[in-house]
Amino acid sequence: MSDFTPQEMMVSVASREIRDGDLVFVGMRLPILAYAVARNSHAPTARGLFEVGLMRDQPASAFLGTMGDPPNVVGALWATRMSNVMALMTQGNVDLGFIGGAEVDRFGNLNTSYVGDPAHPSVKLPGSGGGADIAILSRRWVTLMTHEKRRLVERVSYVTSPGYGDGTPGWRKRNGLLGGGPSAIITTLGVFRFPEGGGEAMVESVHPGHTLDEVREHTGWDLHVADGVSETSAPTEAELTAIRQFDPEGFWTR
Amino acid sequence: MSDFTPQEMMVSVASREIRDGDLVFVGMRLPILAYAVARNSHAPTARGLFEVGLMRDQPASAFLGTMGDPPNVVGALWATRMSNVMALMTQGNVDLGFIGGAEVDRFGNLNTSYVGDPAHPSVKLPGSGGGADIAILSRRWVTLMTHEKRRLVERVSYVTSPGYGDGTPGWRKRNGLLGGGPSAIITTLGVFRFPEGGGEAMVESVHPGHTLDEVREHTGWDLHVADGVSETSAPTEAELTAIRQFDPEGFWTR
Amino acid sequence: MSMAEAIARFVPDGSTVAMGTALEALIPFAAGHELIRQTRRNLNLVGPISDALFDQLIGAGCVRRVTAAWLGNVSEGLGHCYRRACEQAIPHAIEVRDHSNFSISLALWAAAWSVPYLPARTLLGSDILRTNPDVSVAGDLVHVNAVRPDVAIVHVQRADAEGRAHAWGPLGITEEAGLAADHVIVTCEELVDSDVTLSDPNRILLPESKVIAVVHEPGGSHPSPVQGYFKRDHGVYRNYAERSRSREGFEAWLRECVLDMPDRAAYMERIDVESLRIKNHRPSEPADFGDE
Amino acid sequence: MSMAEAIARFVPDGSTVAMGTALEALIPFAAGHELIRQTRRNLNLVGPISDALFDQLIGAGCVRRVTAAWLGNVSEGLGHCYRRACEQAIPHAIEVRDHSNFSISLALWAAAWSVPYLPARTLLGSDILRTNPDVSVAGDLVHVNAVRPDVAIVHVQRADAEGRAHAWGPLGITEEAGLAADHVIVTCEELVDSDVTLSDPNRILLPESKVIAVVHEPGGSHPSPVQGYFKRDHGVYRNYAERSRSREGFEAWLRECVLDMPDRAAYMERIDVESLRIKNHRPSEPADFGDE
Repeated sequence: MSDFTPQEMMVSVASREIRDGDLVFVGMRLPILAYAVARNSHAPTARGLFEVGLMRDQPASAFLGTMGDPPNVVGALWATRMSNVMALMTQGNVDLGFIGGAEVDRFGNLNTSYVGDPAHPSVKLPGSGGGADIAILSRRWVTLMTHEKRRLVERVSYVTSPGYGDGTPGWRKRNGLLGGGPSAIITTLGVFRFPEGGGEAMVESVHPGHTLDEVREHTGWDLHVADGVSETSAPTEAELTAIRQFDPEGFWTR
Repeated sequence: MSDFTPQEMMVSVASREIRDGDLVFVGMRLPILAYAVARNSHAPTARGLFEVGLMRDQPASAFLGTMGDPPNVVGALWATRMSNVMALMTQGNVDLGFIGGAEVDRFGNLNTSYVGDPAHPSVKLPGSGGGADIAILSRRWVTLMTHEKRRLVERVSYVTSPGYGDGTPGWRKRNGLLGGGPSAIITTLGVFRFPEGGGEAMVESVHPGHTLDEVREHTGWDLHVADGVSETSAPTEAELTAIRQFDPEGFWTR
Repeated sequence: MSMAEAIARFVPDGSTVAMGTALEALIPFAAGHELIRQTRRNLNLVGPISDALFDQLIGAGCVRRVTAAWLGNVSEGLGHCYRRACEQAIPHAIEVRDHSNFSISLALWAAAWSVPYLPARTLLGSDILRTNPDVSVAGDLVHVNAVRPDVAIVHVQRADAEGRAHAWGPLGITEEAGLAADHVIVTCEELVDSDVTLSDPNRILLPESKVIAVVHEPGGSHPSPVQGYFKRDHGVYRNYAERSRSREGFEAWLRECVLDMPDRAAYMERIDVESLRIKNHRPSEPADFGDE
Repeated sequence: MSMAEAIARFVPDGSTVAMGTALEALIPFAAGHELIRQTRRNLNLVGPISDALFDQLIGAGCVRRVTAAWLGNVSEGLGHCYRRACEQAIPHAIEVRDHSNFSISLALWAAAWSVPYLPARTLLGSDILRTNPDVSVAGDLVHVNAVRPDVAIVHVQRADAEGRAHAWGPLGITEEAGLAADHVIVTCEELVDSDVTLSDPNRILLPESKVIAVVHEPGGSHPSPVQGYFKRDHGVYRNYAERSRSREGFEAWLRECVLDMPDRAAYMERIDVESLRIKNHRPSEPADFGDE
């Protein structure tokens, strides 16, 4: 088995979250690579949706620094307005969304807005972008994050993109959220999975070369571990080949 | 002075309602001819807006059976969605609108929906189309109608497109209507004008060859006549030439 | 897919169907006539204005409800079948949900964005508020309830087999109707290779994920016009207005022009296509989608 | 009209300005840099996401309020000037009205249609409802208040002198921003004859009645990409991220890349334009607008 970087591990795990036929709301960076990997392996009929206002089937043929880069428009199935793309998501047409986060808590709530008091933040983060929309409206979603104690926290100080709120059963339904909520948190150390219907993230697998203790040490909440927690299957040669084809200089994965 | 038809008289009067620089919400039939006449004479910088989703400056170069006919698209300044055209009208960008009507009352309310009980109408008329939108949102509007007692009625049985409602001062403002309301009713016999700020239609002029008694006889309400009611100035040669250029076979004007 | 198959599979009795969304152009008459031939019943027709097509479907007994801003014959006036249905319940009574052009557009945008209503500045002071339960006053705004078609049927200039449609000229409420609808049936003048449609993704009308059928149906919108392809056949509208004035006249027209026609090809054989075909071509200036 | 004149005449201090409405592409950097050179103050910047431009305007002290969904550097991460302004009031404090991408779009559609708000299915459960007074919960809906820009500045591929702009590629929230704005300033790669723009009225972005200025500014959106014209200059974003990390670094960058530049032409002379220029042309298939 060849070497791979933590980012490559995350991309291959993320690609496995994509099911064939899914309409995927693709974020930037690692998810765009995960989409490319999935399309080239187990999800040949998946389609991607981009908040700039694009639908695609084939991944772009050249490296993308952003979803608005010209190669992402060539071969697009639809170039339109953001509000039209969002319309599809409100209708439950988006099967899977990817959201990047700065902070996540055990109920899958994401903070990408403020660390500390929003009136006097210690850190001003960029904000929601389409994150809140995806978190609220897509059928299921996944977030990718570097595994650090300051990122995986007991409760986020500001909920930009809601997961399962306070974790009580039916929180999303009670608050009128149409989408299903987060299904997994993919980190540099392992994978957390949320139970059907929501609740608290449980450790599902630990990436090769890492241990459950390591995960526990770098997680800001009391870990719950799924029965039969396993080792994450390493990226396959095919996955690595695809990743390196779409990120030849390792812009995102080194 | 050459002969002219009642429709040609109406078109030339309607064209004089268009001021240079106006953005005109152009209806079908006679108004489309009025717009062409005005553009070719006193309103060379007027622009026309069509609910199909078009903006034009020059009138179409060929006869139009409908505003959706291909010649109306050639040279268009904007081909878009109806909701975008309506957006401009909600913002007060439309100076003048034209609305056809089956029935009008002395307060300028139009009925193009039902004669008799809407649940069991004696006549089902086609409906609003964009009429209600123009009546409510354009800065001022004009309606053109064959002058018959059954059309110019004391009160319309159904208000499709509101004028000045019950005629009480401030009715439009009280009911939240953004636009200014009707400024004139142009018929086959004469012209009714509404006072600034609204109220009841007054006879402003009678077309050549017709009399005030004739107008009174064919109007369903007690006529109020403006001081110094005059004879409508007949279509000029230039106006008739333009009309006949745009309606060569008299499809609308014979 | 053939028109007969598309209508049979995707437009059952009782469907809410949006048609004629580009107003006077690109009206899917061929699809409407196939609905008549298949004796579809209890349809809820949704559109802005309908230039003759809805009148024909009402006369043929396919319609239970009309949700529209205007229904008649644009160049000729009243819709005689519409009148008979509303005034004399011939062939049977129908329900009318009156809208304005703006309010029907907003009703579809509401459905597209999955909200129960959109607020609007139109219809204030109109009796439409009194007779249509789908619109109501709230202060100085009107709430326009969402209208969600089961299917939108759109005729376009060209499309590929995957459902990517290119339409041009004014589009009225076509985009919101397609986005609001659960599914879209595309009928087209030309069936083209995807190289053509994907060369201009900005002109692709709707997401292929909404499109369940693509029907290659040249002349499928006659007598309505198609920019770049066909002029409007004014005479046919006039003739229809005259013949539909009486119920008997309408039924003779229906038999002759719809029921006795096995399909659109047979219908088109009776049309003087050459006199309607647009011959002066005005190609748009290409846009450069180059990326590297 | 020159950029300097357009900005001087139509974007006074205190203006609410929409920019970057196509997200990562077609960002009007040249217009933004001219705002900085003219020391514009107290702007309310409106946009979906801003890839570096808003960060630059904040660092230069032009901004009082930001109404946006995301503000940073898309390929590099955080916006350092934005952080300094929010965390340390450097160069001064700014007000932030957080939105999501969907909610800022709806806020502009509300303004375009002259309604006080639009209902939406997004933001539910998000603390954005707590910190942004322009959005509020109403049952299981959110009311998104209208946001009306005084001016929207859009960079496009080509436009004519009358203000008819052709833009292509994904357009984000450009259409609603332009329709909501009182006025639109168009900056373009190519100034073309109206025969070009009118050959394709469906591609005309906004009504000319909204457009108050057309500025011919080749490279006016560098380092952001322009479909068919320029690739994205990733290195410039990375360099800006590094230099803007410290206030001193930002100020040196500002002097060198903006203040010491008399105009865009001078700026473009320092760019390796040839390495960014798109050379593989992919013309769209023309649409036939023939009418007779």
